[in-house]
Formats: sequence, structure tokens, C-alpha cells
Amino acid sequence: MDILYNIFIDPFVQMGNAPDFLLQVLWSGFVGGTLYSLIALGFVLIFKASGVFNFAQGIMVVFAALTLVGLYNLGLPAWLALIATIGVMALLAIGVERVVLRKLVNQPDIILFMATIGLTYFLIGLGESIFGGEPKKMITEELGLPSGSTSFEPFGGLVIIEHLDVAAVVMAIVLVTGLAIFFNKTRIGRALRAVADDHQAALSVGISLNQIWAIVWFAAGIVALATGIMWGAKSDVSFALQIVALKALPVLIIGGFTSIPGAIIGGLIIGFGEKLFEIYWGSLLGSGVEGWFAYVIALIFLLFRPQGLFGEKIIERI
Amino acid sequence: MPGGASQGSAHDTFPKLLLRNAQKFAARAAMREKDLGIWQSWTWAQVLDEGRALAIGLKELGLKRGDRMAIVGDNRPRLYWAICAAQSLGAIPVPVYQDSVAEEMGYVLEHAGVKFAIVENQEQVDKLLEIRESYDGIKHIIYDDERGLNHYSQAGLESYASVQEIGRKLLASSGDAEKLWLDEINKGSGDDTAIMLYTSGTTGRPKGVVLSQSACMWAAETANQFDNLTEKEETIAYLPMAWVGDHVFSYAQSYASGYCVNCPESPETVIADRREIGTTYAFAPPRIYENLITMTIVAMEDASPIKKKMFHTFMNHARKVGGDILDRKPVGVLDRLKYLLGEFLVYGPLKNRYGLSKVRVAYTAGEAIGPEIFRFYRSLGINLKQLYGQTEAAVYITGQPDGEISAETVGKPMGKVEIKIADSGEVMYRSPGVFTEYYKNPDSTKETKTKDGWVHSGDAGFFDEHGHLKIIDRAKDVGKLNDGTMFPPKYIENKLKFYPNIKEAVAFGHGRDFVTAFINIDLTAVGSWAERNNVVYASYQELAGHPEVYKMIEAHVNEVNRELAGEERVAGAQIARFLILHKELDPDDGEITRTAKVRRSLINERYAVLIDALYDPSVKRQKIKTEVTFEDGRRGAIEGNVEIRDMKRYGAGDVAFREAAE
Amino acid sequence: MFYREVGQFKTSYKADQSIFPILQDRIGIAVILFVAFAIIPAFGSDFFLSSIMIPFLIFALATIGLNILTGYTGQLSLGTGAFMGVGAYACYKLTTFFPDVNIIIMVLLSGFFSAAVGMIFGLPSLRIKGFYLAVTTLAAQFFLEWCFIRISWLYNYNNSGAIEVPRREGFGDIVLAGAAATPATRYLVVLSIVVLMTWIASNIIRGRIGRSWMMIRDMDIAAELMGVRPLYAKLSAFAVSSFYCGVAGAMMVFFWLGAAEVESFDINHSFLYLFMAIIGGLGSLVGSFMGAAFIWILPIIIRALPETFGIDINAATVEHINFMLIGGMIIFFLIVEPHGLARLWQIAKEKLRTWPFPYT
Amino acid sequence: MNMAVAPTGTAASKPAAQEVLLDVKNVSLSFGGVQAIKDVSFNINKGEIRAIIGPNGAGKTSMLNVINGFYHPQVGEITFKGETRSAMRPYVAASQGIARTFQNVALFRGMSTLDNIMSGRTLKMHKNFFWQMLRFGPALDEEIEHRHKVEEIIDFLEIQHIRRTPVGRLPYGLQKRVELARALAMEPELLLLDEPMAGMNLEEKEDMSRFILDVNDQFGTTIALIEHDMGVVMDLSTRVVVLDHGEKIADGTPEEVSANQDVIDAYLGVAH
Repeated sequence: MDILYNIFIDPFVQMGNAPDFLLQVLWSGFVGGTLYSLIALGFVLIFKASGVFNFAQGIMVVFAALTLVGLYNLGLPAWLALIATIGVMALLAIGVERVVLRKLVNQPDIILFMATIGLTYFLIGLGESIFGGEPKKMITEELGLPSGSTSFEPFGGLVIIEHLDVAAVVMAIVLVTGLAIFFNKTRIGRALRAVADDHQAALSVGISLNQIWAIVWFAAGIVALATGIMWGAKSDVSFALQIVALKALPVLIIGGFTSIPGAIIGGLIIGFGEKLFEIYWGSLLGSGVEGWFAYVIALIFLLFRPQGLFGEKIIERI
Repeated sequence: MPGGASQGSAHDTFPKLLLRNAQKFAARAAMREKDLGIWQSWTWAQVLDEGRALAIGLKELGLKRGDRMAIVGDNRPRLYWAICAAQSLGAIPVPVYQDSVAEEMGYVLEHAGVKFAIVENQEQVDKLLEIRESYDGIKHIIYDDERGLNHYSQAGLESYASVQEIGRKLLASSGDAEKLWLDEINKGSGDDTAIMLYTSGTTGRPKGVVLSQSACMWAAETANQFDNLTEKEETIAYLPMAWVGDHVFSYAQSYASGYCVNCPESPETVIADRREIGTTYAFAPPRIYENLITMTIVAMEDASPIKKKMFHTFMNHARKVGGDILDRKPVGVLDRLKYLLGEFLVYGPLKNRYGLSKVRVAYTAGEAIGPEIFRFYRSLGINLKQLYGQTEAAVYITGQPDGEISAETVGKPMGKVEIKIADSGEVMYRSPGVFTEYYKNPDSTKETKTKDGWVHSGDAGFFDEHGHLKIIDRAKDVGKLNDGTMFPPKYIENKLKFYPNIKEAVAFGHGRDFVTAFINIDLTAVGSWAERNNVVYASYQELAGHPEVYKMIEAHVNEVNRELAGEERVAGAQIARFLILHKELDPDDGEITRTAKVRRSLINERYAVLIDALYDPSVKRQKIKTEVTFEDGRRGAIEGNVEIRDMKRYGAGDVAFREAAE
Repeated sequence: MFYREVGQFKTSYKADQSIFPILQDRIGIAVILFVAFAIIPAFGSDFFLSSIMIPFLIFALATIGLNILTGYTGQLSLGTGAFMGVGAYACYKLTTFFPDVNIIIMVLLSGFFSAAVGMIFGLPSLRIKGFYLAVTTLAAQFFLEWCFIRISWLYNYNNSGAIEVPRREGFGDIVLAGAAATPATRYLVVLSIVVLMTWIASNIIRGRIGRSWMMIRDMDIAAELMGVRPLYAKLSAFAVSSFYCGVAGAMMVFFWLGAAEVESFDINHSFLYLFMAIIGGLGSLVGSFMGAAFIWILPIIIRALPETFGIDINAATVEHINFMLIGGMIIFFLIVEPHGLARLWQIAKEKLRTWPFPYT
Repeated sequence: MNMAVAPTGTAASKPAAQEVLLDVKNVSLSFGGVQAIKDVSFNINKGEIRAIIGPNGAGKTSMLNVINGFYHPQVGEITFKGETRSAMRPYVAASQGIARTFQNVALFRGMSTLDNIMSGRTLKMHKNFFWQMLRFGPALDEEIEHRHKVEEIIDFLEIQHIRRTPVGRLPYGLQKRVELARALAMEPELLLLDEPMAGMNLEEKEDMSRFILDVNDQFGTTIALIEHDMGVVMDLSTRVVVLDHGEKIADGTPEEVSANQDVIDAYLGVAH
């Protein structure tokens, strides 16, 4: 009976007893979810346009952040380092398109997927060779990101909101809005959507598939940079981030692989869910459940709704 | 009486040999067949069991001594057993070419008076049923492969298995079925007819060559002794069963020595099947050896440069010393080492691909083989030999003993064969293997076989200084020059055609003072030569008339003349003048047949201008206009101005000098 | 060049379907086995045995396990490391409970535990495929990693959080596991198990079950219409695959590392096995060995090369270069030869068989 | 050759009283609002060759998919060998004796011809995992026994020369033949052929027609085929059912059907 109590009753009692703490937990879940959403967004961009499931999105986040810090440490001013990093991400996108994607066109999805795992390893090796393996500090102040915090005292308790977190959320909103405009209002954006729908059709309206791939990888690179900055600001910039970034996979399973709103909502679900679960249920299992919570949720989704919340049902034909 | 060889022997017929083998080699494989993906095998004991069941079944169906039984199909073990089953009852098997059309086959079956037919499959059954509409002598048609035949309800149609079933039931039920069968076998003797083989003569209807048990037995024993063949040999049966060679190689010799005969899965898979089996005793007409070489050359063209270089280096080395090594002649140590390396890198793998790695003796016969081709195989270490044979002789007339190999001759008389050359130049032979008669054709028999047993071979030939027979032409084609010198056109033409650059040649000389020739270049060979040597040409005609080409062909003709000079009987038939035709002899124009045989009369008429020019020593060039049919059927004319070359003729001394110099 | 196939004919389906139908291959495999069982243990240095051969063999077995699932059944798995961990921890617990039972038996038994875990995580494969499935295996990876850390019962409440291999004897008093076991002994044990299990794998693959896996891989709809029950085929693949991984994991700890914590089974290792399978060749047992050798021995060579030329490069740099090389090789192989080294070997063999011709 | 594969004895003698092997009753099928099949009923007699024809999009392939359990109709029922069902898994259909080939060859591309055909024997093989693992004793005997059957089919369809070739390397016509071989290896009672001659040249079509007739004749296999080539349909089939826009518009002998005005209209594209 104790177990049932601990699982079904006690956590909610705790929430009720300390609503301020619950709010704090929810906020941190929200911020975490935002970051998951951002990484997932990078995946979705590439998946939508090229059908490639880009396993390397995580390492791109790390790589972008490291490049930024590395360039700054070389003596470049922060703004110049930022622009240069964007340039590096563009080069990376072009490189990937030339060296990998173009050669693997028409291969089964799973082959492309494995190629991105290879790319991940390559970028890890490259990144470590250039920047070294040790964690680095993100140049938060130099980029003009806010620091400090604001406290509230609801329900007679204390909730602290870091300004940086607020900035992260704002940046995420800006990025998503920007991308939405890009996809819906610009010529290239519409072309990208055409590609996602039908490669042949896209070719027939005169869009080069190669260009489009380079562009989406570049866009994903920028999203990666943004994510890297925010995440790097919250913790250090290290290769461990790459593993955390894999959580975008369950996010996508929940949200659907082709849906931008799905990526955002999926990210938030995971963000909220894993924080709440860690805080209120984790102790039952010995804590550290954050590591797998997202995946198990995804597993459950896969069993009951494989297409995700927003994905389309696939009808198999023979 | 022919067949004294095995008289008095307990094993004077093949069914008796089967009984012997079933004891002596009981557990040894007698036959294999690639079927359903693997080599299904039968030991001699099993062959006896199968053959006995079939024979007793056939007997029950009414097959009697002296009856003729047709055998129609690809090389299949069951069809070979049928031969023995028929022989065991004293009936006469008549194998028929399986690809002949119903009408041709009908003639043979009716002529032979066939009562039973054992056939391979539905295709042959259909043919036999069609034949039966006009010839109702066929009482029973027995088929091996039952596929597609379950709805056939015609009278006398039985499956092979069901006939065997009848036999097996009798064997099981009545105690004396087997004894009765053995009695039948014992009644047989060497004088019995073993088989009737229909030869497709060049003219007229096929003739049925009757061979006795003793003739076949003699042939089998002679050949087995000649090459020391034992029960350990493996051969592959892929040539038509109606051909005397297959009957002797795949049946008679196998029964006599106990060796294993393997049937390929299908005609298309012979090479692969031969490779799997690893035949030790092989036979093939020259065409097959030629095809293997062509395949090799074509394949090596696509090889990497290093491999190509390696291949050519070692092939050149093999040409130099390979033949000598095979003939156990002295060869330097370094050359031997290089040959060993070549064996590992090239010769061994090549033989492996050909499926000839294990061959002890391989034969070619039937037609002249190009000396280059012949030497190619010998230089690889394959003991390829030539023999000369005929259906009327139960194959063997002459063969090359080990160590006495030559590309030009067909060897020495085998065993008890006697040979004499008639005044006309025709080869005549006498042996225990000669045929009894042409079935129901006493006139032809009398024409071919003299009272004292000599057989007219129909081939012209002579013995060289080593006592080896050399066949030069069909006797009736051999002509005479005005001075009485023998003129064998085909012999000369073949010598020319062995050069890859020469596609076709026509020699003239009968009733003339000297020999002349038309030559057709081979566009593929000469074309690629031209490409390599930067010779530019716009048309066949231009290439044919090119001075460089003339020079090259002249060298070939010169070489042929030298060879001819070395051969006493034909030395006078050297080519005095030749020309290269401005157009290809073309079946569309009727100049050659579809099977590439020259139509002499038509050529004599069409190219009379050129022939006259050849025999007018003052003419060095001659204009000619010929009608041609283009590929699309339109007709037109080609004009040419053809150059005529005079050739040097050699005396016997020149040749001796040359040989000494080499 | 070496192949002389003349005279090698089959008179039965049994001979036709044997593992090595060609005589020269049988000779080749006999030579390899002789070298592996006699020459290497007799002449190999301790370093060579412990640091090259033993891990190579264990990785090869793990790769075979992954290949059964990914190469033969077409179900991508990113959780190989974790399934190996299950085997390792299971073996540790088993030998703790039954210290007197021969450790080799325990190693093999531990495979059943990983097989059971594998089947549970394989259940979603009935509804999903491709990288969707990859995500569920990732779930297994992270969940199991967490278990290895949090469930201290698994490592006997050791303070270090690691398992340490106790001394185990067998076959009389030969020390098989623990610090006192000689490299040669451990090598021979590993080799025997790997050879046996490779043989079994080849048997399964060539039989009905292996075919049903490949049917699912090549065209699952057609497979089902031919009477293959996807449930059985996929779950059996997960079970067998995980069994192999489990045994490999147990061997890794007991015959190679001597002690292990969760890092030995983390996701990076899972990737490594996937790379071995890809570079070696998906759907090939020979390839599993080639891939394992390639990925394991390449870094050793990279480390050794600068030394032999007297260049001083620090270990970290070597590690980074190694990462780049492996990543690059993966992409290279996927582009140039998606069937990996095994296909290259197959092509070479075909060339040797048709030698001197460039083709048949 | 003894064809031991024949599942139903002497099929050749056509039974006097027609025995219905498969009965399709009032079947309707739709996908998300799109009606693929509308209230179609027809039957297939034992031992006959039944053609299903119709213009593109008429629902022919969907019909086959319903018969072998890949699609589950919303309405209607199917009786096979006297057993009625409306929904079942495809492997159950396979185990009841329904085999099929596909419009776009669905071979197992990673396997050789031999293995592809062996895969058709899956349902007939029962030796357990333990024996499979050792490939020894019973498992080996079983494997060899089935290899023998498969070889007979290889022989029957004359594909000996491609036995060891990976199917991916085969030309299209041969792939179709291997697919037929694979279906035959199941020793089906009902064989569904989805456009067996699509994309073939004349000679290949003739070969395939001969094989289909031989299969029907030799093994007594009941065959339902979809085919566009009307000449082939007329030559091969006993009865023809015509579908158009998911509805049955005619059913009868080839002669009856080809004289039917609705059929002519459907093929000429007259709007109804």
C-alpha cells in the first residue's frame, strides 16, 4: 500500500503543500522544454526538406557553440565571432551536402541516418582536435545576454526566474516565428516545402535539390548555434551536450517528425514531464530518471500512436 | 569375319559387361546426371538394377530379339540404360538425332522399322505421335520425363518408370523372370548387331550403319588400351547420342573399362558441369576448342593492364616451352621454373576455368583443327591429341600415340587397323571394327566396302615420313593439275584459313597448270590490325586493296607455300598467284552457304574474269564489276580493280634448309 | 588464383549446402583455426593476447549479435552496449550466487537474461521500423544505463559502483577469470566460445529461422504473406541478437577488463558496434570479424605509427584523429560500398575464383 | 520427373459438379472515405483459372489484398474452403493455402533465387530452434527434404541456371518467374497472380502463360489472376470477373464478358 501511496498520492500532496516550488519546477521544465524544442526544430527542418534523420544535430549544437567560444578566445570581438560562426555553419552545411548527401541520394533512409551518425563522430573528432576536449564557458556577457534574476513570492513562497532563461524563451519564440515566416512567406521557404512534399515536383519547378539541402542544413546550423548559445550559457559548453541533445529524438516521436508545432509541443511535454517526474517521483526510483524518462515516454507513444501527436497516419500499400 | 578380337571371350556383348561391372565395380559410380541441382549418381550395381527392370518390362511389352527400338533425346542416363536393355534382349537400339524435325526423324524410324521408342520428354512424344500418323509400326512410345504428359491417353504411351515397374513386379512375383532375362543375355554373341546409327550424308537420305557387338567391343577395347583408360576416368556425355563418337565414348568404352559417364544439366551448362566433374578423358570437335580460346581472348581484353601483361608474358613462354615440357623433351631449368610460375598464375587457373585441369587425354576430331589452337592447349599442359575416325569404322582408324603429336597429322593406325592409300589418293582401311552393312541398302554397302573387308573412307590422304596419316580433303574434291600433281583445294584453303586475317579462301587448279587462290580478308581481325598500325581505310574494298594488307597476306601465302613444299604429295600444289577479293563472299549473294561452305560453281561463273586473269601471267591488275545484294534487299553493283600477286614457289631443298636453320 | 574447383562436385544436398562447399575454403578455414588455436596462444605476447586478440574476438561476437538484428533482420539497434551490460551484470550476479559453477557456463547462461531484456525492448518493433525503432533501442540504452547505476544490488552494493571479477577456476584448477587468469587461458576460452557461437549463428542464418529474418528485412509485407509471423521473427531476432550481445558483454568483463562500470556499456560503445557492423558489412558473419578487427586495430596502429617514426603525438590527439577517421570511414563505406569489407572480400574471392578472367 | 509437389491429387480431371473454393460475398472496402470496393460478390471454383480484369483503379489489387487478408473489408465476408471470415492476418491466409505474387515484383532482394524459393517453404518447416541451431539431424533432414521440393520447382520453371544468382541481378522477366516459383513452393490451393505478365515481352509472356497453364494442369492449383492483356485473359481463363470503379460490372466466360456492353464501355472510358 505504501508503494501505491507513494506513487499516486504523495507527489500530489507535495505539490499542493508547496505550490511555489511547483511553480519553480514548472518554470525550469518550461525552459528545458524550450531548449529541447529548439534542437528538435533543427531535426525537423532537415527531415522535412530532405527526409534525412539528422543524428548529427546534437553535435552541431556543440560544434557551433565551441566555434563561437573558440573564435572569441582567439581575440575576435563577440559580434564578429558570432558572424564568423554563422559562416562556419554555412560552410559545414555546404560541405555536408557536397560530400555526404549528394553521394547518398536515393539511398534508403536508414543508410542516410547511419551516415549522419558517422558525421557525428567525425565532428566530435574534428571539434576536439581544434578546441580540445575540456568544457568551456559560454561568452554570455559578451554577447549581451542578460544575467541576474528576479524573484517572485507567490503563495508565500519563493520563485526565482533567471533572466537568461527568459532570454532563452524569447529567443526560441523569435526563431520559431522567423522560421514560420520564412517557410510560409518566402520563395525559398515555399520551395523547401515543395521538396518535402515531392522531390520530382520540386525539380520540375526548377529548384535545385542540392541548393535546398545546403540551405536547410544551414538553417539547422543557425538553430544549432542559437541552441548552443543558450544551453552553453546555462551550463558549460562540452561534448556531453551531444548526448543530452539526443533527447530531441523522443521529442520528435511525440510531436511527429514533420511538424514544427509538434516539435515545440513535444519539447515542452518532455521538459515539463521529466522535471516533474524527477522531482516528485524520481526519489522512489533512486533519482537520475531524467536520463531515460523522455525515451520511455516515447516508447509508450510508439506503442500506441506511432505517428506522434501531429504526424500523419501512414497507410501501407502493396 | 570381323570381330575376332573378342571371340571366345565371356564378355563379348555389352549386357554381359554390365553383369561383370555390377560385380567388379559394384559400388563405383557408373553414371551421374546433374539434375535438381546436384549430381545424382548410380553405381554399376544400380545401373544393372535399373536396366534389368527396364529390360524385363520391355520384354513384357513385347520387345523381341531383332526388333528395332528408337532412342530419342538429350544425353540422359535412362536413355543410355535403354541401349543396354534393348541389347540384353537382342533388340537393336537406334539412337536418333533429337533435334531433327518430325519428317526427317520419320524417315529414319520407318526405314529402320522401329517398333519401340524410348524418348526423353513431351516434345519428342509429340514428334513421335505425329510420325505415327504416317508410320504405324511404332507400337510403344516410352517417355522419361512425365511433365505435361498426364493427359495423353494415346495407345502405347507409357512412362519409363511404369515400364520399369512392370519389370520390378515381375522380378518380385515370378522367380524365373531374372533367369529368363539372363538367358536372353547369354544367347547374345559378338555377331549380334549392337546398334544402328544413321549418318547424315552430304547428299541423299541418311544411311543406317549397322555395327556388331564385336565391332563396338573391339573399338572400346582398342581405345581403352591405346590411352590406358581405367575405371577411374570421368567423362562427360554431351554430344548427340545418335553420333557414333558418343556411342563409343559414353557407352562402349565406359562398359569396357568401367569408367563413369556424366550427363550435364542442360546443353547450356556443359562448361560449368565439366568444371564440376573434372573430366579426365575428353572429346570435343575443333569448334569447341576454338570457342574456348575466343572466350579467353575476349575476356582477357577486359582485364587490367597488369593482368593482361602477365597473361601474355606467360602465354608466350608456354608457346615456347610448354609443348616440349608436355612431350618430355629437354628444357632448361630456368624455363622450367618460369613455366612452373606460369602454371600457378595462368595455366593452372585457365585449365581450371575450362574444366580441363584433370584431363589426362583430350581428343579433337571430325575436322581439321588450326595448328595454333592445337598448340595452345598443348602448351598449357593439356594432352590434346587428334584421331581419325568414321561411323563405318566404329570410330577408330588412326590416333596419335603419346609423344608423337603433331598438329598436321591424325596419327598412326590404331590396334588392328590396316590402311592403304588407293591410287586415287583415297584412304582405305580394314579393321575388326568395320560396319556390317548399310541397313537395307546393299548397293551402298557394296560401293563402300570391298569383298575382302576394305572400306573406302572417301577421304584423300597420305602417310608422312614418320608413318603418320595425313588427311587432306574429301577424295571426290581432290583434283589434278595438268602435270598430274594432286590438287586438294580444301586442304590448301584450310591452311590459309588458319590465319586469323583470312576469313575465306577459294583455291583453283583442277585442269590447270598451277594453283591460284582468291582470298577474303577477315574484317574484324584485319580491321583491328589496321587500327593498331594506323592504317586508314574507308571501306572494306579499300582495306582489302591496301598495299600493307597485301604484304601481310602475301606473307601468309608464302608461309603456306613453304608448308606445302615440305609435303611430298602436295608440294606441286603451291600457290602461284593470288588476289584479295574486293568484296566479301556473301550468303546473301549465294556465294557461300549459310553454313559458310563455298559454292564453287557459282564463284567460277561470277568471277570468271578474275580467274582468267589469274591464269594470264601478264595481267597484274584486273577490273571487275559484281552484283551484290545489300542488307536491306536492294541490289547494286560493286566495281573493283583487283591486284594479282605472283608468289615464289619452293623446292624440297628450300624447306630442308629452313628447318635446319630453325 | 588459388581456387581449383575442377572435380569438386556435389552428389547430395547435404554437401551442396555445407558452410564451406569449396575445398580451398575448407583448407583456408582449417589454417585459420589452427593459427588461432595453436600458433597464437603459443607465440603471442601477453599484450597481443590481452589487448588485441581478446577484445577483437569479443567485439566480433557483439557485432555478430548486432548483425543478426540489424544486418539480417533489418531492425536498427543503438542499444548494443546496454544489452551487453545486461549480460555482464547477470553473469556477475550469477557467479556471486553460485561461485562454484564453472564461469563459462555462467557466461553462457547470462545470455538468456539479455535475451529476455532484448525481447521486451523489441516489442515495439512489431509496430514500427527504421529509426523509430532506433529510438526505442535508445530508450533501452538509457534506461538500462540508469539501472546499472541506480540499482546497486547489481554490483553487490560496491562503493565504487563497479563490478570486479572474482577469481574463478574450472576444469580442475585452471584459473579462468580474475586477476590470476593468464592471457592465454582467457584467450582460449574466449576463442572457443566465439567459434562455437559463430558456427551456431551461421547454422541459424542458413535455416528456416534465418531466412524468415531476412524475409522480414527484405520485404516484410511479402514475408507475412508467405506465412512468416512478424511477431515470432522479430522477437526471435531480438532474443538471439541480445543473447549474443549478452554473452559478449559477460566475456568482456570476465575475460578481458576484469572490472567494469557503466561506462563500458554506454551509448558510445553501442555506436562503436554499429560501426563495426557497417564497416564489416551488414548481413555478414565474416564481415563482423572484419569490422571488429578494423575498428579495434586501426586505432592501435594509429597509436603505434607515430612512435615507430619517432614522432611524439599526445594520446588525446590520437583519440581525436581516431574519431574523425572512424566517422569518415563510415561515411566513405556507406557511399562507396554499403555492404562493407565483407563485400570487398566477396568481390576479391570472386576474382580469385575466375582468375585470370576478369569475370565469369 | 515426378512432380511430388502436387497438393491435390488428380486435379486434371475437372470435377463434374463445380466445387466452390472461395466465395466473396458483398465485400466493401474503403480507405478514409475513398471507396475502393463496393459490394462485390463472386466466387472461384476449385481448379479453375479465374481472371479479374478492369481499368486502372478498378480495385483489382485491393480485391486480392482482401482475399489474402492484407486488407480487412468493412462489410462482407469471405469463405475459403468452407470457412467464413471477415478479417484475418495475412500469415493465416498463407497457412490456409493462399499464395500470391505481386504487381511490382516483391522478391527478397538480398537473397539468392534458391533462398527466395526456399522461403516459400517456411510454413512447411517445423523443426525447432534447437535443431536449427545445430543444423544437424532432423533440421538438416528437413532442410534437404525441402531443398528437393524446391529443386523440382526450379526444374519445372526452368530456372536452373540462375539458382545461385542474387535476385536483384536478374532481369525483370526472370524475377517474375522466380516470384511464381516462390509462390508455388508454398503448394497453395489458391494462387493469386497480380499482373504476372506486366512489362514482359511477347516471348516472356508466352512462357509465363505456358507456366500458368502447366501449374493449373499439373498441380491442380486454382488460380486467380489480374491481367491487362486481353489476349492472355481470353486464352488462359475459365471465367472472368470485371471490376470498374470498385464495382462488379460483369462476370462470366471470356466470351460472355467480351461481348458485354458495360465492359466495352468501361474499357473505352464511357462515363456512367
